[in-house]
Amino acid sequence: MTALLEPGRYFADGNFAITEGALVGGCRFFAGYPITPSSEVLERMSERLPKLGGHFIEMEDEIGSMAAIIGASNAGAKSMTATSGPGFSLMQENIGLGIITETPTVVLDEMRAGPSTGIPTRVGQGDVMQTRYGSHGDLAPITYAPNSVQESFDITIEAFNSAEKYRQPVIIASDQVVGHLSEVLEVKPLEEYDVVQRMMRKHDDEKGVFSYTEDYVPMFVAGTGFRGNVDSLTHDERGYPSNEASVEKEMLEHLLGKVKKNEEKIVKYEEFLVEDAEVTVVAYGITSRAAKQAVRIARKKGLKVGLFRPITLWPFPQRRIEEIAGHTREFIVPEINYGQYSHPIREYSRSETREIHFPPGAIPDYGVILKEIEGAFK
Amino acid sequence: MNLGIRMYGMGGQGIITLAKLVGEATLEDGKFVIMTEEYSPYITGGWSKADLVISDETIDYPLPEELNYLVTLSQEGFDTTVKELAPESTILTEKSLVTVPQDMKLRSIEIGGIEISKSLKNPKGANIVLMGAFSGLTKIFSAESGRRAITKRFPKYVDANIACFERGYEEGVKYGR
Amino acid sequence: MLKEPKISDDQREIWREPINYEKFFKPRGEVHIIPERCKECNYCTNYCPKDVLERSPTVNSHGYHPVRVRPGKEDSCVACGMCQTICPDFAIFIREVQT
Amino acid sequence: MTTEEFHPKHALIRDERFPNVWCPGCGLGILLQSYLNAVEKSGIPLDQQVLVSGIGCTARLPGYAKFDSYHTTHGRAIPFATGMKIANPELKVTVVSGDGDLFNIGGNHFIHAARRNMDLVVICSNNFNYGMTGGQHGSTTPLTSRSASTPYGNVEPTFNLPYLASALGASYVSRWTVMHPRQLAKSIRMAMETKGFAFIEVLSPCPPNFGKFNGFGDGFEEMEFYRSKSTVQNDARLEDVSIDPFHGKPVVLGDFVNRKRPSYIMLENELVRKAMGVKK
Repeated sequence: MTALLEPGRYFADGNFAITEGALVGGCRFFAGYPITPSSEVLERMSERLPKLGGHFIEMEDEIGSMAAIIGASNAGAKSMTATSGPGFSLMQENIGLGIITETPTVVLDEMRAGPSTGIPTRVGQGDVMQTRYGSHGDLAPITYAPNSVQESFDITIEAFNSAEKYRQPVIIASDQVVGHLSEVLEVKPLEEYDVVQRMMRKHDDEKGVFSYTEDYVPMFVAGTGFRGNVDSLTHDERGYPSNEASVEKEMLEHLLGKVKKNEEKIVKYEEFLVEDAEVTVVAYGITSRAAKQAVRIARKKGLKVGLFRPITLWPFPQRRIEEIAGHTREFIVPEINYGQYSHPIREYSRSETREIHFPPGAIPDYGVILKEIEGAFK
Repeated sequence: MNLGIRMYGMGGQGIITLAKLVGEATLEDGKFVIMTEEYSPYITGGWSKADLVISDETIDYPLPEELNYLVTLSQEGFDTTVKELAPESTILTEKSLVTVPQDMKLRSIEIGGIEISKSLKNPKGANIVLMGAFSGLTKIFSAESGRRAITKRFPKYVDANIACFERGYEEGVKYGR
Repeated sequence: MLKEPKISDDQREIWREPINYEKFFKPRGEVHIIPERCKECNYCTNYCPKDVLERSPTVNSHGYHPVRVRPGKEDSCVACGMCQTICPDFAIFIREVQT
Repeated sequence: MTTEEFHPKHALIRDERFPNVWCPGCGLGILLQSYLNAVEKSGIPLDQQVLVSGIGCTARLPGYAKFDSYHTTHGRAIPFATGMKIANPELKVTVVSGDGDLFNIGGNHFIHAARRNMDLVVICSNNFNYGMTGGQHGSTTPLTSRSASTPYGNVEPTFNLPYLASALGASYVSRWTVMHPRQLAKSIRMAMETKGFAFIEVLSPCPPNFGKFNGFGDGFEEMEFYRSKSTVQNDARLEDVSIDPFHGKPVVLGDFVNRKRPSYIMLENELVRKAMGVKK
């Protein structure tokens, strides 16, 4: 069997890193539909998966891709798809299917300029709220936003782990720049990576398909003799559909609760000079790298500014933002969109929040962020 | 040290490959490097370009502060980028495709990459000739690292490409300072 | 030359071919009904070749008149199983009994 | 007569969920019966049987069968099943869904699965309308017939499903009605033995909607009408088998296609073995 990526240093791009990270994370099934700028993930998967005894299929569309990876996961394979905005829109319904059927899987949404077809080859960050509220009904999504090639690799492994731990589709909201920029990728020996293996239900388990009293129950997988029913309708613990509001309440509180209760374990962020910051910049993905540059220069000018970078966009790093709001009088949220993540920041910080709207299509100019920082100190 | 390099060409000339090889070789030499790429929506016939930032420290912002080098295989690349170059910059062009104006203030070196690659019976290797020339000229990465990067990337066509690289290197060294 | 009659595979499966008919007993069936499941669609009453079944005058908890064996026809079922195969609600089945 | 709780299919159904949701006279229970009969006869281990459905009345069927069953989203049963089958080729995956689910919203997935010759059994219960939402017209509603959304009669030509499936290269294609439960069961068994894409169209009544709108008193009457128009013709020219019983056209039934073509799973397995460097 051809091995996974050899340990070492690579000059690689984000798409390469995500693909190889997924394979380390245990991905053995990929279904997708080509779309700029994530197509390289699909192409590389088509070459790599068969060598590892995995399976690759190029589906007829993104709707089918999302359905196929949920199907594959229910048949026991760790699965993934990769897309960009237009495809991600098409996947929303079946992301909801993954949520209600508690099926682990990973979805890469490499954000590009929108709306609609937008500029396929250029960056955007306009899907941030779609990763949160895109699928109908209440849900508690887990979304990661890597900002480097190294993090693209590491976070994909973590995304697979989270998918297994919390049994739901996990989204990686990368962007066109991170997907396509090349820089160093250091790969450690395989045994140094924690990979969560799927916990499977035993066929003689007396319990139902789901459990609403435990956060985690091992998953039943087709063909193992469990003979259970998995339903996209609101269902009870046996997996049987129900029209009762009480069952909906029980199920939904479990689906939301398993993420909410483990928020502290899931939430990840990086901070740069935040401790004493009077003004805090909040930025994610490629924008965070421009923001870091701006913060660095502003500090040299004596301005007490810090950078908070959410790595998990969702669940929202609520507790930490509230804490920072204790000593920060103002937040600045630069994004490659017209104001999305700024809303929860404003809501949870209850502080003055400036928005910087970078139009999709280009890497943000850090000078603009710097000017805004300076403005906040005037 | 913080250098900005732009590579520019037409789709199909292997500009992105060239930039990746330069990046890979520079990384081999223990430096930090980041590369962003951009291309027109047309698969062939359009333009493509890559910007590299090379530094001794980790790099946050992926775009160059200023451009110190331009490597171009197209006139368009020359015309659009020349205005953006920092003073004291160096330009490396493909002789047969780019005409450098007489009154050019910046240092510019013309290499006949296409001709050389054809003479070495590797007509697709013009970008590799320029890679060699860039190494010889700037010493930003060593010839050894360049060879290693090529070997890694083209395991099936090592010899033909190394030949191009080395001829390019010889040309570049002539102009080296 | 005599031609063999054309019989398709599925016809073979359905047909009973009585060989030495005299030597065999006529099969007898015992009708089992799960009245709570019956929705009085009448498929079985229409399909029974011996006209054994009819709607009962009583209703089940869903308000349907479940089928029952027509009085006087208790011994008429020949265990063909058609009612069982055609019942959409799994409400009727036949056990063959030895006479 | 005795009343007894244990139906012979007791072990194959989720008894506790009966009576089922279907209307009196609906044919879906008969389809379920036929499926179970086929499963019993097929000899395929019960633990390998998987049922996948989309959304609609038919899509509720897997929930009543005691196998690994998956009720997915509208129109997406085939890609879901495709993922399952590829991830674990040991499974015998059957998609059972309605005409609206498989051919209107899910039409694209159907044509691609058939083209790939994906190793699935796809059973389409065709009742000529959208039953669950109240009997609106769909791509299988016969010309001039009434529905909740064609009050003046339908003007759209219909899909000819066996012709479509056959043109796409399906390995097995047949059509029956729920009034042919034994032929249907046999057909499902043959589909399960098929390597590649097997498609079965099953005509079924919709008593409160399509049936009512078109003057049928109950499900039995509607089915008797189709049956009276039906002819079994295994070698029918599939171009001619579109359904139009209201204008005197016969309803042609039969096992139309049964051919050998390399299946997707077969070819993909070969590809994976080659990529892994496994020698034959």
